[in-house]
Amino acid sequence: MSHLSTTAKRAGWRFASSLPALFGVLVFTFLLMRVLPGDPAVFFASGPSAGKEEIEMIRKQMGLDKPVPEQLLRYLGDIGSGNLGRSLTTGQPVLADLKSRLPASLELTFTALLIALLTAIPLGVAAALRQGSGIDHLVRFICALGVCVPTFVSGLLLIYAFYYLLGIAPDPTGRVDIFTSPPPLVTGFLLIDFAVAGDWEGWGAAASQLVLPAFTMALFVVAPLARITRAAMLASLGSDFVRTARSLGLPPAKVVVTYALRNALLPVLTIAGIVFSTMLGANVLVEKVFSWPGVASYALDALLASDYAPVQGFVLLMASIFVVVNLTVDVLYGIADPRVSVE
Amino acid sequence: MSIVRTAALAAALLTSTALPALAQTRAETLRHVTGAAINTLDPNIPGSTREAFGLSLLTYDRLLSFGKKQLDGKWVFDLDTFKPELAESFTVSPDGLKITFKLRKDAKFHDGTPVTAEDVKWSLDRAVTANVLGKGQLLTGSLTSPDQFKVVDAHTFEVTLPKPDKLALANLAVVYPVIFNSKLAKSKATPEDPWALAWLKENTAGSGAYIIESFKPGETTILRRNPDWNRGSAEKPAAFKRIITQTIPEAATRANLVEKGDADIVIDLQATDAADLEKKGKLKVISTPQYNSITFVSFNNQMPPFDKLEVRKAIAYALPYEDMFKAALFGRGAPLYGANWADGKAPTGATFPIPQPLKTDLAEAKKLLTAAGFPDGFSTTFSFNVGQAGTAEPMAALLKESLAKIGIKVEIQKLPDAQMSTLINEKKVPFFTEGIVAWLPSMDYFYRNFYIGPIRWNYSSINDPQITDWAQTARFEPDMAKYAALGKQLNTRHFELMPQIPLWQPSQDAVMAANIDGYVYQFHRQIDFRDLSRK
Amino acid sequence: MTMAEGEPLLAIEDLHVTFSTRRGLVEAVRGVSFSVAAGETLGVVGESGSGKSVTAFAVTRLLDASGRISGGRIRFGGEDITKASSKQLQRLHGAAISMIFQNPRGALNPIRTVGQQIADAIMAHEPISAGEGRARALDLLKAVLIRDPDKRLDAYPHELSGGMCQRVMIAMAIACAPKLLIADEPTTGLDVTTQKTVMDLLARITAERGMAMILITHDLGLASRYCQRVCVMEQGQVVEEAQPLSLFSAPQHAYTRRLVAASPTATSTIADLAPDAGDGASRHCERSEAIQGTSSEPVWIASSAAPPRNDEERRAKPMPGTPLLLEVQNLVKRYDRGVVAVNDVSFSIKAGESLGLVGESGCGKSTISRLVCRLIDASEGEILFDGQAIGTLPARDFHRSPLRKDIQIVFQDPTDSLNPRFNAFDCIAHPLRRLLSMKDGAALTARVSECAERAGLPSELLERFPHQLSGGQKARVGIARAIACRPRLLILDEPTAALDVSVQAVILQLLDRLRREDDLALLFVSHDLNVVRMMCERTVVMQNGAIVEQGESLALFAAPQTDYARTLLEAVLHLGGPTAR
Amino acid sequence: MTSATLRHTVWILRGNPVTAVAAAGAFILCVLAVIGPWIVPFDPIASDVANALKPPSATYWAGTDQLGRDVFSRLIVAARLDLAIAASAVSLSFVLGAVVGALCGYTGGRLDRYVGRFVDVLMAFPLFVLAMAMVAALGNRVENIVIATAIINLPFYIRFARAEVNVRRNAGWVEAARACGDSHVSVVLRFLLPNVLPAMAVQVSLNLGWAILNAAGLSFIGLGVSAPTPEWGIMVAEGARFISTGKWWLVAFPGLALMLTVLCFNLLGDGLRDILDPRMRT
Repeated sequence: MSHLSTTAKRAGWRFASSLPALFGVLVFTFLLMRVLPGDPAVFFASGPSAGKEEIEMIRKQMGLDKPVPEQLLRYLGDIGSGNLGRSLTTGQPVLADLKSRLPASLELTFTALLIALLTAIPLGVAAALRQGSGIDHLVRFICALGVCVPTFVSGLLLIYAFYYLLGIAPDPTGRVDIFTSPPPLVTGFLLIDFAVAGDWEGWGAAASQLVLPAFTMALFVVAPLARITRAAMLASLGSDFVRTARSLGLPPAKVVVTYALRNALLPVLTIAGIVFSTMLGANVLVEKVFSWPGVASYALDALLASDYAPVQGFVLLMASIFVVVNLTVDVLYGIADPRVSVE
Repeated sequence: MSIVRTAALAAALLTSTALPALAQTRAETLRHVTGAAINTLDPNIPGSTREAFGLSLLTYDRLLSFGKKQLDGKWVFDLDTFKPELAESFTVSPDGLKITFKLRKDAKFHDGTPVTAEDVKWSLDRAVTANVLGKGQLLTGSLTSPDQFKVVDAHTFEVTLPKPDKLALANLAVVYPVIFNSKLAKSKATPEDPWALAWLKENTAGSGAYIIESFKPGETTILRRNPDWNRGSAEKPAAFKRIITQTIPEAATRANLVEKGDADIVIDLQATDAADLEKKGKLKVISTPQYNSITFVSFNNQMPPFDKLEVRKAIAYALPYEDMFKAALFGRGAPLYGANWADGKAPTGATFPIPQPLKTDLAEAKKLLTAAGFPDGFSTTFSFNVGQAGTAEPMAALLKESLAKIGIKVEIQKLPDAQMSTLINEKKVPFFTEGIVAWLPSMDYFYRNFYIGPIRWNYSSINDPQITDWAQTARFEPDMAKYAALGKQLNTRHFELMPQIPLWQPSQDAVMAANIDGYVYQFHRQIDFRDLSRK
Repeated sequence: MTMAEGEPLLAIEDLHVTFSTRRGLVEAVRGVSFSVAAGETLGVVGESGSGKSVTAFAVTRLLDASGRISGGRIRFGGEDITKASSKQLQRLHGAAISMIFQNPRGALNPIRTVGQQIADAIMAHEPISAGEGRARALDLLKAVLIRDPDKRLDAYPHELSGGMCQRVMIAMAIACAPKLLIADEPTTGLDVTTQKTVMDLLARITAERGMAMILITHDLGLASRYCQRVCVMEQGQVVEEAQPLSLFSAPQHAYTRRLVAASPTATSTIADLAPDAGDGASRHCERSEAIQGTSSEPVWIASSAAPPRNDEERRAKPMPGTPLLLEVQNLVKRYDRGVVAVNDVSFSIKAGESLGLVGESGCGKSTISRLVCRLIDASEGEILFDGQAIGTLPARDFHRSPLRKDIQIVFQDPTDSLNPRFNAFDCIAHPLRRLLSMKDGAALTARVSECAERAGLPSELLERFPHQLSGGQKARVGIARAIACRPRLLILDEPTAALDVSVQAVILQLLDRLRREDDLALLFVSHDLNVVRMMCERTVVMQNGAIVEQGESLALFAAPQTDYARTLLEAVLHLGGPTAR
Repeated sequence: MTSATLRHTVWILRGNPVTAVAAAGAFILCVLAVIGPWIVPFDPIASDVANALKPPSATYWAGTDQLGRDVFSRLIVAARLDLAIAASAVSLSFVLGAVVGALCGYTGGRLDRYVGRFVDVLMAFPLFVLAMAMVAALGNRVENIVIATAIINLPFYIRFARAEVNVRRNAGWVEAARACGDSHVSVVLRFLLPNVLPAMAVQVSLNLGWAILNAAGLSFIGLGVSAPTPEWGIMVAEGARFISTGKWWLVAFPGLALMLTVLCFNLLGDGLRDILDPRMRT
């Protein structure tokens, strides 16, 4: 099909045009970090005599003694060679830290998005099919409720209820029960790795750890997804082509799914992409509350310690993921909607 | 990077050979949760966290370690007694200038190499030469140069001092002078990095009671027992076969974990959780006032209006001590206010800090403020760092409320930790709260490190010639009576000048399963897992 | 399905349809009865809001959720559709009754290929495989005369033209050989030439396959040409039913008479359009309710003073020597990516003259109106107004030009051309405030009232917002605004395209009167040849951005010189029976 | 016109009880924000350590906190600050975003491209982390929280206004305005902006809630408003520390206040669309 190649071309163009934005993010973050009033050298210097000398030593070690433009150039050069610097908080190279932590964040976010979509789409469709009915109002209300509780509160309450009081959930201490041996590293996604290793007990352990944090995150994004599903579904149910389908006697299920829902999913796809990138960056608090060893909580700790490198690395990573997600959405959209290639 | 790989490799090996080990009874494993993270395996690396210090005591041995003593029924470390670790015994020459260590002959590093005096020499040379944290610390015990360290024979080692120094031995028991496997370390050294700083940061080369099984910074550290280690009190390996340290940032979750029995021990709970768990009575709660620490409200003595003694005193009279202690700490700690000095002089000089005769007296405060030339008060900011918000925030609110009563308008400023450190270092914060800890809590050590000169830890920026003079004299005063007399003068002057207002020594609340034994409050405020056992 | 001998295929008896709206129940169809015999083509004619589409949707039970059949029966093949279950209806749809809609592109699923959609239609009623479905779809595409049917099978609707989409729609509708086809305004929105081919196709297919058809349209010409019988609907009722010939030659009902009169024919004049209109002072309620729209205000028509009967005299050419008001020379407009919208166009208008600009959609006529109005800049060429070159001042700055008030424009869609947040008064006052710097006060109020009066807008409507006005009223506001500053050139960009014929009739009369009163020059852009012929002395025919023919209207329409103009003219439908070609 | 608007509003509210309740809630909130300090039973800042951590009772309707301050009084007083932060942050980004977005949407071209790039950069940031970093960099004072919140909202408003204006830029009434002598700028400011405002008002209402949550999140990680100023986010964050010890009222009531407020604004947002859109009026 020719529109696939057009889609590919479009995606390529989109990618190329997003590079300046990435560069902008890079520079902006760098400068913002330099504006932070905390001096990491001082923060990390300790010892009774930690005087000028020791602080200077750390400053030199971090390259902070150079003028800012030079630091920026060095930083850009380092990034070009794949070196994101070293975290003072964990003592590891930022790249290694991000690499080992990103799967955790991605796994959590994917699961949360999946939960959110599986909840939001049926809710939105139900609300649209029975517009103005009790179901519609209920869905609207549930969605409004979901977005008005801060994630850290819902997270803590869920832990309190399901772990502390009921004892159903496993201890909220990371990705997998500490006494379960981790699977051999393949993808870093525990659910996949356990499955590959055929260790279903471990899979269960990892899955049960995922439920609460993923649910906490999902709670917050069900609303926008359900809202857009409902609106898009209303639009396509009221559209001429659905009327056509009805007038031709197509089975109701076919009308709703193949004609209405498939068209309605296009805007949902776009929003889902945006939701995914925001979730990934905004799950700081969820990761914090659930001791989830992800990239966001890593960046938060670094930020509070004025530890530049991890924060810069994190922002760059998030921006790149944002670009990749946008691209993916573009490509999917191009596949799903033949009209795109004409524009 | 390599440690991660090693750990992964170790884990991979373990899955085949040590699966039974993983399935080891829960009883032989100790699960410890903490809010902080370990960031290096070598405590000497600038930037090491307190948790990294804690870890180093398990993976490395030193020549000696502190003894323990009971303080109000709680076991705490004792600055004045030592027990040998790698040293079998030690002798101090009569003139106090020479310390000779006899090393254990059965001690081996993790790779099986025997520990020799060469290793000790290399390690101590490194601590005083390389760009490491140990350098600054060891100089407080007159240990400054490799020339002071001499290998007598393979198992005899000698330290010479320029002057008899009471803190020389103590300095060898802190975390920095750990003994490295010098052969291994040297093999990893490079011309640019002769002390193998880079390699040791991510690898261990020690002889300690535990071996690192996996190390994920900011997540988990798993230690396995070194079966050959026998430097403990009972000359046998540590009691727990495995120690798991997990980072759980949320304090409330840590409390839940230990209460549910999922974690065995935790020492960084919020006061409220500790109090609650103590009340429930299911767990063992050992609450030790951190006798080597002070939480204070400090002024920058060089910045107006706090350069005026009356202003400082006025504020000291205006603080609602009892309320602050109750609201911020839930009464968990040892107050440093409310003493009664009969003659206006410090009752003792052998130790610092001691409770001071401070009490809330707003009338007096108002009078002093008027005397200082501020009858209508003034405006200032009061700072604390985000990391301490749990206790500092309520404290600050009470302080603000109380000072408002004498006309001082306070704006509360909560700063991220790094910012606060920077500002304090630049001596730009006029009025704030902080806490200090001395590993070696002798009276003169406190004064020398926190109240003299332009050093970073002189939070109050006090520069009193008399304090400086007395403190330096006390350092080398061998006569304990004279030492105490100097201390009495210092303590009195410290109160009179009121450079900062000591509030209390917060408790370290160690909450553990009821069957855990052997907890001792340590100088570095971490748990020495080698002492712990399960009944 | 059994059917008694002699019983019509579809019989509607006393049908009532009620909508529940925010203002309560509104009855859109009020006792409609008619029948369609097998193989017969019935036209249902009416203006917007007459209930003709609602009736069609009631027959197929595809009314909106808010609509409901509140009375009457619809017998199809002997069974009452109003009582059919949704299962029964689903079997009926497509297989027995099919519909064709207006806006064919929107009626097709945008993300499904044409072939799949046709196959869906077949497979809804016949248990065939996907492969068979595809083969059948191909046959159907051939049947509706689509070029390259094999390729089109895998095309998406957006890749096809409007006419092609409508053919696909027809293919889907006839896929399961229904007995009745309901075509709801099937050609609205299509170009005249396409309209003709689509209608011809429909007529042929229904004839070949013996299908009955209900053709719902606002276009009397269309109905007269393709239907055997025509029902005229007004306000939810059938007011007249007859053979087309007798209906149009001798309409019985007053409404039908008015409708017939308002529909332009090859020979009608402006004056003929509303013959029974009284004098300027009398206004009468022309239709009382718009049922489906948001507005239900009565439409007031202020008709002009009795026009002179002598058409030729009125249309006197400007005196020789009248100066040229507008001169357009070699105008070119290129857009990005090399699209040439207007290619080397030259024409002129004398003061007081009326020039028609006709062509199909996309021919560049709207671009010219905006170029002349100085809303956009030309790429090349000159525009002289009153001898001054106005093209030199960029469109961005033209609002400062003293000539701004001399060139005004009336837009196609009256709804779209009014700021939703301005009431009628503000709309009309806007140019006065801006261009004549009039301040709020009695003078401004008087001037606005005067303009409204001249445009036939009752002053009590001045307080209303656009959404509270009917289409005709909005058109009047737009005209009042355009004449407020007493321009010398008025550009009319399809001013009546969105209006019903009866409203179009009075608006055209109004424009004609204003022109004569103010000695306005008009640039009348339209796709409707009949209207241009009536309104303009000279006509310019455009195609693909260029002028193909221009000349005196009468001459041009009588004897077009170019093939294109001839095709255009031939596609124009005129009133009369199917035989009145 | 105003009476018509009022009548229309009342009519909409009658037909839409949820919106009516939300509007009433929002109104009560605003009233509380104004008169709060004068009607509360206790001084929201005065401590009373003897009465610390008391559960809800007839005296202390929502219990007391760590310093013995009345939680109920603090909740009421906090309304002002929370609404002020949210409202000023949102209006800042709203005004800026609307004007810039409208100009971009109308003119297209170079300005549009440059602003588009800037928006891309902003959007590519993990927004909460950006807000954190800005507050950390500028200092955690109220005005900086407002600025940070405004900046991370900005791209949405720019995009929204741009899209809304873009679909209208070729509308007949826009060209008509130009034919009536309006310049491009005046068309944007006097014609297009007022027309896109209703749609944006919905966004504003939804965003208000979000801005409050954002401030609460900042408080949770310690970058919020300083003590002892009552603020819901910080109260929730402080209260969260007491969940494990069963002092539920410390987190429940501020959480509820936060929730109801956000809920009010969200539901109001939906309703607002109907009220402000004149086309819905009949």
